[in-house]
Amino acid sequence: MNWLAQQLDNLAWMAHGGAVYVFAAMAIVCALAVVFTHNVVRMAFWLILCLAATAGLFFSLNADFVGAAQLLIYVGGTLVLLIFGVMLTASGPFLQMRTKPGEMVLGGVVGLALLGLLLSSALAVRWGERSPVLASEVVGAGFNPVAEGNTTRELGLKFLGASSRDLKTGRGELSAGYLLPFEIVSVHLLVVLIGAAYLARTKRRKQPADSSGDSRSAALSA
Amino acid sequence: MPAPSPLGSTLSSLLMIAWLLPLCGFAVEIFGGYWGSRKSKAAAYLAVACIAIAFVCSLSALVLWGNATGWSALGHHAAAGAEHAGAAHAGSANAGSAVHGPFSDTLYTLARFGNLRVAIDYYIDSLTLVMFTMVTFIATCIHLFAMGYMSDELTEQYEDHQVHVRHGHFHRPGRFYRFFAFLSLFCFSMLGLVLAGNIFMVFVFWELVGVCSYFLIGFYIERKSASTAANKAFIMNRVGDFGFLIGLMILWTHFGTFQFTSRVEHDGTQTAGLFQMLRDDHGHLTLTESGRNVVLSSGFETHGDAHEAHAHPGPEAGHGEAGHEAGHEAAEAEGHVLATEARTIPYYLLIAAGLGIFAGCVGKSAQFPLQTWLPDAMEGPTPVSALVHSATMVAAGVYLVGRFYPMFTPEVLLTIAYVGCITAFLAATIAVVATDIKKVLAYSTISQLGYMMLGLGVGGWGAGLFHLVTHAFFKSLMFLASGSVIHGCHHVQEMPQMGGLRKKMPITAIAMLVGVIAIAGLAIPGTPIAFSGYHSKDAVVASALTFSELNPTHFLLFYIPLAGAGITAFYMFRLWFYTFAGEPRDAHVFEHAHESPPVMTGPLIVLSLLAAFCAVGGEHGPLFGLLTASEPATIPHELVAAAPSGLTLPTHGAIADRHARAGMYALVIASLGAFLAWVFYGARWVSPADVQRQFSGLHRFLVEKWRFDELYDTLFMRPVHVVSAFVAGIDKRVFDGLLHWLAGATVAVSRWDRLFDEQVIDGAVNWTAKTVYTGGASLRGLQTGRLRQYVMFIVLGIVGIWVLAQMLIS
Amino acid sequence: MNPELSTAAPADLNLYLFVAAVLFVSGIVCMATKRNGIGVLMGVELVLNGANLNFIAFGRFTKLGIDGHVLSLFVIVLAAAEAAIALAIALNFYNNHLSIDVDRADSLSG
Amino acid sequence: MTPVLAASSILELLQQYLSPNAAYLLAAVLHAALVLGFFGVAPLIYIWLERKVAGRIQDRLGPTRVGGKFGWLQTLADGIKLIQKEDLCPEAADRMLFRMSPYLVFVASFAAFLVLPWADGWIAQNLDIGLFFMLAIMSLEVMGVILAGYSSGSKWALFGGMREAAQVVSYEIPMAICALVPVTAAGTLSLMDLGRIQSGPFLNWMIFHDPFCFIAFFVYFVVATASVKRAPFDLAEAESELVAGFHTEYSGIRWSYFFMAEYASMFAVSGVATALFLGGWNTGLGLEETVLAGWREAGGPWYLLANLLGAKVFITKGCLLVFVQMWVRWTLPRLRIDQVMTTCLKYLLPISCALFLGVAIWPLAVFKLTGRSTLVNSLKVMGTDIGRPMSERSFVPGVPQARHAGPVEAQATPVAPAPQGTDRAGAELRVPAAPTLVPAAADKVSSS
Repeated sequence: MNWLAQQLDNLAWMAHGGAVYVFAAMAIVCALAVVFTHNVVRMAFWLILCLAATAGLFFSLNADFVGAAQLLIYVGGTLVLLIFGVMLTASGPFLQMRTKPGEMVLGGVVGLALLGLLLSSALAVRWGERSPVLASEVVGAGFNPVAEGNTTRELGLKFLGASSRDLKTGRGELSAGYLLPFEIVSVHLLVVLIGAAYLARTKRRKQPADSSGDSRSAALSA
Repeated sequence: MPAPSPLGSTLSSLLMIAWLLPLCGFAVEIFGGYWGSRKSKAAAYLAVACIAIAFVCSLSALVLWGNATGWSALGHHAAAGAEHAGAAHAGSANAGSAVHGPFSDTLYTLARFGNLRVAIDYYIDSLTLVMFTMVTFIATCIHLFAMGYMSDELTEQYEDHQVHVRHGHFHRPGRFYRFFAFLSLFCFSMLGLVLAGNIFMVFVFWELVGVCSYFLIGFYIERKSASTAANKAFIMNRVGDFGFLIGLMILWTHFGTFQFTSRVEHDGTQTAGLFQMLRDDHGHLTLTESGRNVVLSSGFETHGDAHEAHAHPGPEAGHGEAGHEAGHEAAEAEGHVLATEARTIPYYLLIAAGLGIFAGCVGKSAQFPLQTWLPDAMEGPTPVSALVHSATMVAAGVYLVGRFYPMFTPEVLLTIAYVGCITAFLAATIAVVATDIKKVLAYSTISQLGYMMLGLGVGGWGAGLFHLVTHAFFKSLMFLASGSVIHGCHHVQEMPQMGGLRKKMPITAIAMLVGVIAIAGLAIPGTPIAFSGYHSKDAVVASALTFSELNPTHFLLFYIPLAGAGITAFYMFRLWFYTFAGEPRDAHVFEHAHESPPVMTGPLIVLSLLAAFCAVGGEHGPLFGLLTASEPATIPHELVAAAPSGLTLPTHGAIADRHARAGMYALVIASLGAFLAWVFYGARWVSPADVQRQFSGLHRFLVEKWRFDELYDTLFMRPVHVVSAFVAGIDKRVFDGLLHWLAGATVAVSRWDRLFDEQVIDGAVNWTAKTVYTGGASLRGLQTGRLRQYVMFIVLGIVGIWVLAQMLIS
Repeated sequence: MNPELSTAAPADLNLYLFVAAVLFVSGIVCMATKRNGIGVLMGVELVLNGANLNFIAFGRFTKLGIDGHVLSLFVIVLAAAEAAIALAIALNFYNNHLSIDVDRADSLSG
Repeated sequence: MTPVLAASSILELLQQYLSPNAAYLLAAVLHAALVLGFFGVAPLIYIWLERKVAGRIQDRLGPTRVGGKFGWLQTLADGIKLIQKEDLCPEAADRMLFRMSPYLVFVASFAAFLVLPWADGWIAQNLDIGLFFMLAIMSLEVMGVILAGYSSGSKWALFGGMREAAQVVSYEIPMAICALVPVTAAGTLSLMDLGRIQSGPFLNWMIFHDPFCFIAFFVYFVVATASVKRAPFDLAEAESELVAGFHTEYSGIRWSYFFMAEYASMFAVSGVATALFLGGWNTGLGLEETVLAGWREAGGPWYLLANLLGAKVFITKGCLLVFVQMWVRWTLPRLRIDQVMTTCLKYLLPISCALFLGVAIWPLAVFKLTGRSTLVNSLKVMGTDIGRPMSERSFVPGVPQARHAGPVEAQATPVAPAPQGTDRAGAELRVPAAPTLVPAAADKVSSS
């Protein structure tokens, strides 16, 4: 029984930690699939999975609100838009626009170089030593609800330029917060929506050439 | 001092109407005519109406004045003539000045410059009235005449036969309205000149008259001769006006005023006039002790004293020179006592001012040496010649001398007399050989103007102006008659082409004959049958005779005019015989000659009556009396020798004493001249051509007008040309050379500059641009426009930078 | 959630950085190789997600804290805006060229 | 009292026997299994119910043969038949996507059940952002539909997918905004907290909180019906035009996944409506703060009984709403696609925005007008204050409170003094002090 419990405990630990790895692997694989797929719809599908896996990584980082936002906005909104675009523009021969193998190779080489750059610079930093405030210290100190993954209220307070700890201790000074950027982004979004609607609207164009061609063909057929 | 009186205001109102009506007429005609039809005679009717109403107003004013004075002037002079009593005359003249003496006031003040006041003043005395009446009457006649004479301008297409353009004659729209507009403007100016109450206003209208003359001489502006003549007249007048301006400046500097006479202003103050400041009531100058300066009284202040001092002129008359000396001393003493600050004017400046004013008169009245413009002015239409250049405008100079008489010193008067004398003889001799009918009349005019000046200069104030009026009548008559001839002969003016025209145009011939007799001064001695010229010329000759006898040094002042009278008779009868008597010389001209229409002959008849009888009674007649009613007190009433000049001016009495003798001389000489003319041209006993050959040198000299034009050419034009050529040479050689050298140097420098600009600066810019262009062109290949490549570039760039950074760090 | 599991981080920062780098590079390569305009857009999304992942990870493991969440929220919102505009452009491009091949959008080439 | 009966949740029960990690893992598996069970059974019943309702509304009997008089087992039989059928894949289809998309739909639909609050404390995963997560997950379902429509290689399917995409993407917006109306009034996104807030008499339900919430419920219901593509908004599978819409080419078990997902989604949106507006698991008779609170206090089987009652109430409410959806389906004719879009974008969207604005302004306006934070002051109904300010209710959201895992809570919230026993303390026990984080007006008014 004890052994069983121990095994279960190990399994649980592995499952929990493994979930992170699963999400990470899924994100990586799906991202690569996006790169190497030629069919745009399939690319979109892989992208969905990739983004969903990323959302899972967010959840694993206790960023529940951002994760949900990722799901809602990216997966639910942006990708639907993307697929709209794919289906509106994908017709027959253009569905698969193959890249030349040379370009793929070149892109791959360059990508690898960039990856090397990023990884070597990111991993070169020993985060734990570099910054006195890392992992364990920060957790609980930065924002308490992280432990539970309840970031909604903290985010809201952050927009107002405060944190729950400041409010509780009563000595927090309110900073500017993110309200102004938030408002700017809102207005920006509105403008973008109107602009997109304007750009994508149906243009009623007269096509005298086509009509004349039609009439000619009609005459021929007659 | 004449306070504003009911009579004065009435007269001024009437004369104002007469003066300003032509101005209104001008304004309406010049604009209405421009916009209206070229074939309309409305302008002429308007002009005639204006000037006729002006004449009626002037005549009414004259009659009013006569009634107010009870026609005392006529009676008085008749008495004066009979008694030859200067004393009585002087007294009554002073006493009557309140009634008929000059009325003067300011109509409108134009501007004030310190003490100087520029205003429109009027000055009305009998001379003004007579001039107004005379001018308006003659103008009316000439307007009527011109309606006929200028009728060929009533067309849209007037063909000017004397202007030749490439295809025949010059065509232009008719200028009927313009002619009458300028006539109206001229009348306005002339009347303003006569009415003027200050010398500045005189100057303004003087110039205005000159401008009108310019317009009218240049009426046929397309003819080169006309435009040249207009320019000549204007420029010659400017020469005279220059002197006029100098005179004006001297007067203003020393007198501080322009107005002629003192008068009471509306606010009760009295202002002094030029005459009162210079002269006391007896016309005497007040000299300082040194005798070099003339004391200027402030007019009204010294008036009372002077009046008191000379309250009894009767005894003084007998004192002779001694009395005058005493009077002068007393006046000087008073001046010292009363006003230490009394202003003075140097005597020579007074002479200079007088000469300056007279210079203007010389120009305007075409006196020697500025006489050459008047014959050329005959280029204008004949009515213009009649009105402007014989009867009125040229008489303005004489009028001004008469009006400004108190300001002239004896030296000036002597100058005037000599100038007149020379002019009279000079012009008469030229007229003898002239063949153009209008030129003859023009020289005759100059000659007669010389007589007038002579009369004024030798002290015959009344005689000069008397001759002015009579001359105006008969000369306008003769010009109109000649105009009738020219009109009838279709603009032929050369007398050698005429002849026998009395058959074709009898009325014109008779009218011309009346004028000729009048100007020649013929009369039947012992009877009252005498034409106007006889009386007036007699008066002038008499004055000259008196003067020369009083001042024997100046005997020429009598003999030359006397000879001139004979020459006058000769050339005038020559004209008549040439034109109207004998056989026609040119059949073609004669064939087409015709009598003028009634609108032209009517004025002729009226004028011939006046020419014949206006001076009836001579110096005892009404006209002379009217004129001399306003005679200035300067005219001495006794034989005196003015101190500075040593001249003795004749008195009325002295002149009257010699009148009969002088008349006899003149009549004899004139008759001789007339007889000679008959001998040459009427009876043709002597061929003029023979005489002409005999005296060919003299003839040519006279035909060439005493070579005055050549003289002026030599005297003024050539030197000016030489100087100008010299200056031009300097300009061309030195200044132009300098400039050319500078320009060349600049060009050279600029060329180097340009090389520098092109090679260095442009080169640098172009090299930069080319380099940039080449670099851009080579880099252009990188800009494929492919989105994906750009991404690659970005990534490669980042990687490259990173690699570089790594290398640097390590 | 189990607090013990949460506080003890199941993986360290480097894992997330690695994943984020891979996402980022995949996005870049996607942008560099895809001829389809929408494919390029997907590449952009990948890049943004890589960045987001970094934000969140640093927020979790460093003092960045909740600010990282805020930033990534902004990124998400702006990515949505970008996607909308980009798709509108893509549609227009398709209307004009009857294709969505970005290689044909080279009118501005030098 | 056995530990089994004493535990208030599965996790708590397992923690008594296993290490925390293992307990957590096992609890998660059990939760998933339970939800999956419900997820599988509910459609069976609903499909049967649909047939019966349709029959009754159309004045016929519906299924009568299989499984007794009422055809109880009709759906089961159908399911067996579908499992037996060949799994066809059209030649023109994109095979991979064609096979994957039903799972995508299924997973999305299933995941939505994770945050449904069955009873107080009974929830698969109590997320702070429960509602947000729910909306996000439910929006994923449309991806599957679109991919299915696209990958089928058929125009009917493609048209259906396109319509679905347009419709769902549009209706998501007013749906989210309408859901935000009660959330704004309550001040929490957690569905569990929302349920707790609405305890007490039915006037405490959010639908009666203010006029905007009242209207928002109906708008939400309409929009939710559309978002799960139920008639009259079922344009994606309009039989008369598109044969069967996006699932035209599907057959067998894959086809049945779509249907399971559809009916499960019907319950999901209804459950959300229940949790948001209709009091969640609360009976609405005021029992929670009197009788049930005592049961909970008693613990053990009483506690279990109380929660069971709550779950029953919740499911009943959800089923009622599902019934209404069916009722509407068989009553109203189908709209045209343009009418559908017009309804959403021109009417429902502005209305929902106005409601959202209104509910945001409402407390301010009430305070300005009446000087109180609520319209009705201290109206006693059945011994309970109603219309009480949120801050004075028995449950106050936003305050880190002791959940049912007491010791863990204490460790998790070291800074805040843990209010002890708030939930089980019953109606008498209030939150000691108005917490500093409770926003704005209500707080100040109550303190003044």
